[in-house]
Amino acid sequence: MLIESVAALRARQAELSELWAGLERRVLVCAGTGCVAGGALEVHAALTQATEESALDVSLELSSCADRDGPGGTLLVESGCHGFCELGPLVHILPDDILYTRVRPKDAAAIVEKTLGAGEVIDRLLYKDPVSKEPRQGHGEMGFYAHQKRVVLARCGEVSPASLDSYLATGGFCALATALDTLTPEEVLREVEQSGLRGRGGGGFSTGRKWRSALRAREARPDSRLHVICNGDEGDPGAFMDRSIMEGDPFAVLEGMALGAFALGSTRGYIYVRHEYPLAVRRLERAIAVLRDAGLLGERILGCDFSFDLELTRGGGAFVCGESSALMRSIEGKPGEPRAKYTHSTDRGLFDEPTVLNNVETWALVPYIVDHGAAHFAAIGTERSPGTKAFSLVGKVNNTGLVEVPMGTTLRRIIFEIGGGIQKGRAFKAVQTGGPSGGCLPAEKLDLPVDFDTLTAAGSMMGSGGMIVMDERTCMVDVAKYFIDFLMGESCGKCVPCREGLGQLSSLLAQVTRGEGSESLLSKVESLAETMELASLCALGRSAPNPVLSTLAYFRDEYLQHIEKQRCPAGVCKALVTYRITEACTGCEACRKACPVGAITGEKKVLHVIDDALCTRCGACEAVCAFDAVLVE
Amino acid sequence: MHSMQLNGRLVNFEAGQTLLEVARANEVPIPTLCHHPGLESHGGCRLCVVEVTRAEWDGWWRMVSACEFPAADDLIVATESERLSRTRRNVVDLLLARCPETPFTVALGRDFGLAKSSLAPRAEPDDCILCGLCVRVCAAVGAHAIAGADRGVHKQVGPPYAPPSFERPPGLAPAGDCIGCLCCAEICPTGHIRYENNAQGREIWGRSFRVVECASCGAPLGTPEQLDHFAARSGLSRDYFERCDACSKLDTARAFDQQVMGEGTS
Amino acid sequence: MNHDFSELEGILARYPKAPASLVMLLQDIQEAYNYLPCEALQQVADELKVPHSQVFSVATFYKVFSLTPKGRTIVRVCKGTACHVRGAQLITDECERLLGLRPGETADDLEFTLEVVNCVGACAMAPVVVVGEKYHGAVKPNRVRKVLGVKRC
Amino acid sequence: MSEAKRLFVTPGRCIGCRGCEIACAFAHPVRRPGGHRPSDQPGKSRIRTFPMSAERHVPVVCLQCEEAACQAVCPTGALQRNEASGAIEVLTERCVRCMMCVVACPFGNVHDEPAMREIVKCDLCGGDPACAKFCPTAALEYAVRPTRNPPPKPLHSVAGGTRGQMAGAVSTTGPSVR
Repeated sequence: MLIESVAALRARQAELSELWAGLERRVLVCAGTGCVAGGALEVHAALTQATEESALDVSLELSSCADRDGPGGTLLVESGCHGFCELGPLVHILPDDILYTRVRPKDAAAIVEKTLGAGEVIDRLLYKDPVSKEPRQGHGEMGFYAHQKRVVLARCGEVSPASLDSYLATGGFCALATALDTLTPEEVLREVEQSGLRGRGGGGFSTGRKWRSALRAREARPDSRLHVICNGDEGDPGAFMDRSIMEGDPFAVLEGMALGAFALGSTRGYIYVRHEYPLAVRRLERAIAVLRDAGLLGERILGCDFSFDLELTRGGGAFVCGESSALMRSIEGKPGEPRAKYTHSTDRGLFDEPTVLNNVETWALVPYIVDHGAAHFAAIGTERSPGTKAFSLVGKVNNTGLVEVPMGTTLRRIIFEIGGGIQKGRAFKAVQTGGPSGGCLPAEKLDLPVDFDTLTAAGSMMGSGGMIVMDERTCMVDVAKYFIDFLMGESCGKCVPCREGLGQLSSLLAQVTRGEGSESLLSKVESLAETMELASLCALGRSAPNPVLSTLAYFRDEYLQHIEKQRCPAGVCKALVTYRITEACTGCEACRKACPVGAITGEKKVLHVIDDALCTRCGACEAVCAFDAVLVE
Repeated sequence: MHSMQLNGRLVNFEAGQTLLEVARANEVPIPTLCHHPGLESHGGCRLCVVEVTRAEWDGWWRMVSACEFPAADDLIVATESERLSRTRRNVVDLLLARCPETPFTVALGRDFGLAKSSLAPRAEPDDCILCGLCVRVCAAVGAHAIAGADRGVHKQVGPPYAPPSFERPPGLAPAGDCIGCLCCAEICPTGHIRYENNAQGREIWGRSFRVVECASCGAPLGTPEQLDHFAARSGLSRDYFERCDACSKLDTARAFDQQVMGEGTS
Repeated sequence: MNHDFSELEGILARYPKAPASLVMLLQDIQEAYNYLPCEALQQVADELKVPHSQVFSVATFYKVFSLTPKGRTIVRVCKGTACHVRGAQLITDECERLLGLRPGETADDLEFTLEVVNCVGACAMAPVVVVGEKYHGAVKPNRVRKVLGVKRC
Repeated sequence: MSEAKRLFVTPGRCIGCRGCEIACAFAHPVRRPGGHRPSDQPGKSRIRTFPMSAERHVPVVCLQCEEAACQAVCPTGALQRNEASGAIEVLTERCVRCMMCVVACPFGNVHDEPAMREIVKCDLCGGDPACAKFCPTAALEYAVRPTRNPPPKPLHSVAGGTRGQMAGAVSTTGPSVR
């Protein structure tokens, strides 16, 4: 439906907000990648069917709630990621705040009949506190949600990402409307500058300053165009904030880009999404089509003198394309090889023209800033890192998922209060932030506030927001080698230090994991790392040694144990560990059945034995043993 | 006129010059490997790294490739330091591990005080150091016949649709866009690009070429593909390329002679 | 290999005939044919007026592209950090053993391709194996056989 | 510009002594590939005299065309005019020896020198051409205007008309009368 003017948009917003406010109840089935993998779409279908068979007044779209005589009724939709992916599929019922976890299609009938019909809570579907084992009814009772502050994720899990109506009903496009009828481009730009927003993609560069320099570059070259790009090539392993935002609130990303284009006088945008995120691609493509139909993208938006359109490019599976110059090469149809950034892409970027590139989270924050004002945003977080930051909290924590906290929140609070501590009551060892460019921080750094500058000073970095928690069973040498191997596969191969250096670092670290080498090997590692940091062409190579250097700095002893004592304290490095069954074995046969290579022998109720020659150290026996009788040493 | 500090000396430069150009103009040596003054800078070898800073940077500095970094007013550049020597030596060490037997890298290693690499040699070494000169010269000539394939440690250079990445379908000629000009082989510093060139013909990138001879003296001129390409690129008639420079010179002499004779009789 | 290239025309028509369409076009061709047939690459180069060497460069640079046919079922083991610390290597080893394939290899009968991929963004369910379109979370080594749906080999 | 010196060729005065060729060869000694210092060995002469009959000889040397084909086709910008001497010179360090200039010159005045792995052409010896100095009959003169009577025609005007079929095709060449 075409919205022809700003006034018409405001009228529609008012109408939809009223409908939204009048809803009696909202049932949100999480349709993020995690929950969909667990069968969320089937759950949604089953719930739809069950409601149709019931006498309940349930709509599947916000606009159809308007057809009834009075307001009210229940809205049942697939929403974006709720964040608590581990326990999916999730069904959240509002305003009752009942969160059902691990929902199966067969539970649909009970949910409709008991909860929606009779207002009863089904205990067995509730989340159980990992420590007390007590059921928790909803977000309000769960540490995971209670300690978060959701700004950029506010709509993720609250609305249907496919529905422009829901976006409008919850304040969407208010910012663009304000910009178009009351603000000048310069005022929008100044708002972003004053908010102190720093790029959420990793570098933490001031967004306002970036915009300003691109604008100056364009003014210096009047014949050039200015391009805006959204970097949705979230390549950091262990990070999925941007995926969740693109899947859960695609309109916010697009509105942010439109606002940026308005401020910068750009008419052309590109959104680059990695192809490994098919759901994000589909939802964004759909959202773009919907906005074109509504007149919110394209020529003369809302009848105003502002035209902006954008196109979606799928990445081809190259981590290096997260690097801005490589990403631009990729959009131009070339291999993603970076070029030296001695000239900034704000001057010469895409097609050699001034370009502003921000990541998904940064763009999605722009409408919030324009809506609420720079001062409001700057008041959140810390002085030098204002606002909130979304993290993907994963690894060996109890509550894994997507979280958003004000900048300056301590690592401890995120890991222990939101994350619920370490799995199986094991000891915390390290937290890895910043992906392959970041580092591992040990327990003594847990009280550091999380912001751009503090993490960098500690030898890691904010990065895009991946936060991987490691426990005593994680080997830090193995982790360092993991990152080096990852980067070795992702290096573009253009410059010598990165291409050759990663290969050499990998083989040196492999020696350590086999218990070979001596301390001189470590100094060789450090020397190579220095050369890569100083001399590599792009940020990938320059930051590649960080995981090695940070683990060497904080866990050097663990390296030495491998080299000097041929011991992997975490029991991970296969060449240095053996699996043995202790006296605690009850002869239950679980491990014997689990062993994929038949290396375990033993009769029922008799102590089992592992044949070391056959054992592949796959860990299956340890995983299934209920009596902690499998010892890794 | 612009000026900057180079190794503690104030030097002038012209807008648009790179640090390498300024250094060379002032006879300050900087080692290079992948650089060629006639080709676009690549910045791949990182041997030409130098340290740059500014007074207002408050002690902060960075290492940049001189072949790409634009000279700028009031920049403070150092081309020698212990850190730079260490970095350059490590870069050479890495290349020597990549090509342990290649005479070029062995000689380079000696220049940097390395009798042999301190690192593990590549399992199946060849002579390619991936400097990208061949690809850039091929692009400059306008053939675009070769390019990088794959990436990272697996990166290699060659014509498209070539093994070992996959089987070339039967019937598809190798190196289809190659014009046999041999520029890539000429420019290759390590001799990795093998070729044959004699009166009978040329062979490069697995493809054989005929050689066109001068219509009057029979001197070899080049491959038909090469001459076609030159004709297309220069907008000149193809006939034009059937004679060698010596015979063209003779033609010129004859033409002059007739002109002078003609004037004499008129 | 003989192929029906009738679909190719349609794919080529989707994008402007400009070099910037290259990556997108190859994505669509990969999707349609399960690999990038050489004949298609040549046609793309000619249509977009991009050097063949550049098309080949792009086709081999990005990991999503394959120049050889992939299996009917693609098994992707996630090697994201979260999956790694939760034992993805053990899962990979088990997949290799059961399928008799190394990562990146395709079975001779084109039944399976085994890939070890970068983070699929489902880190909370680590370790993750994606078989075809289906995501499997919290995979244990002894469950791999079931996840893959293969018999003992 | 009217006062700039040029190389004038007056074929009618040439006696075919080939002194110019020898002078040129010694003025451009061989530089071994990679060697920085020139050797004593004479290099390839960039000028040649051709006997047309027992009496008539024609020296041919680069015209330093105003819009030179060699310079236009060079992909690396290795051919540049030396504004002081007016000569188009080969900047050897920029040259990739693709041979395009060699075949593009309609007059055969750009040469490959395989022994030196270089492209060579007349550089007017940097502003003091040896050939002119050694020419005993002033068939070659490096001057603002010719010094003897009858005034010989400048080579440039001759060249334009003769190989017209070629020069016509070379839109970038067309040596012009000054």
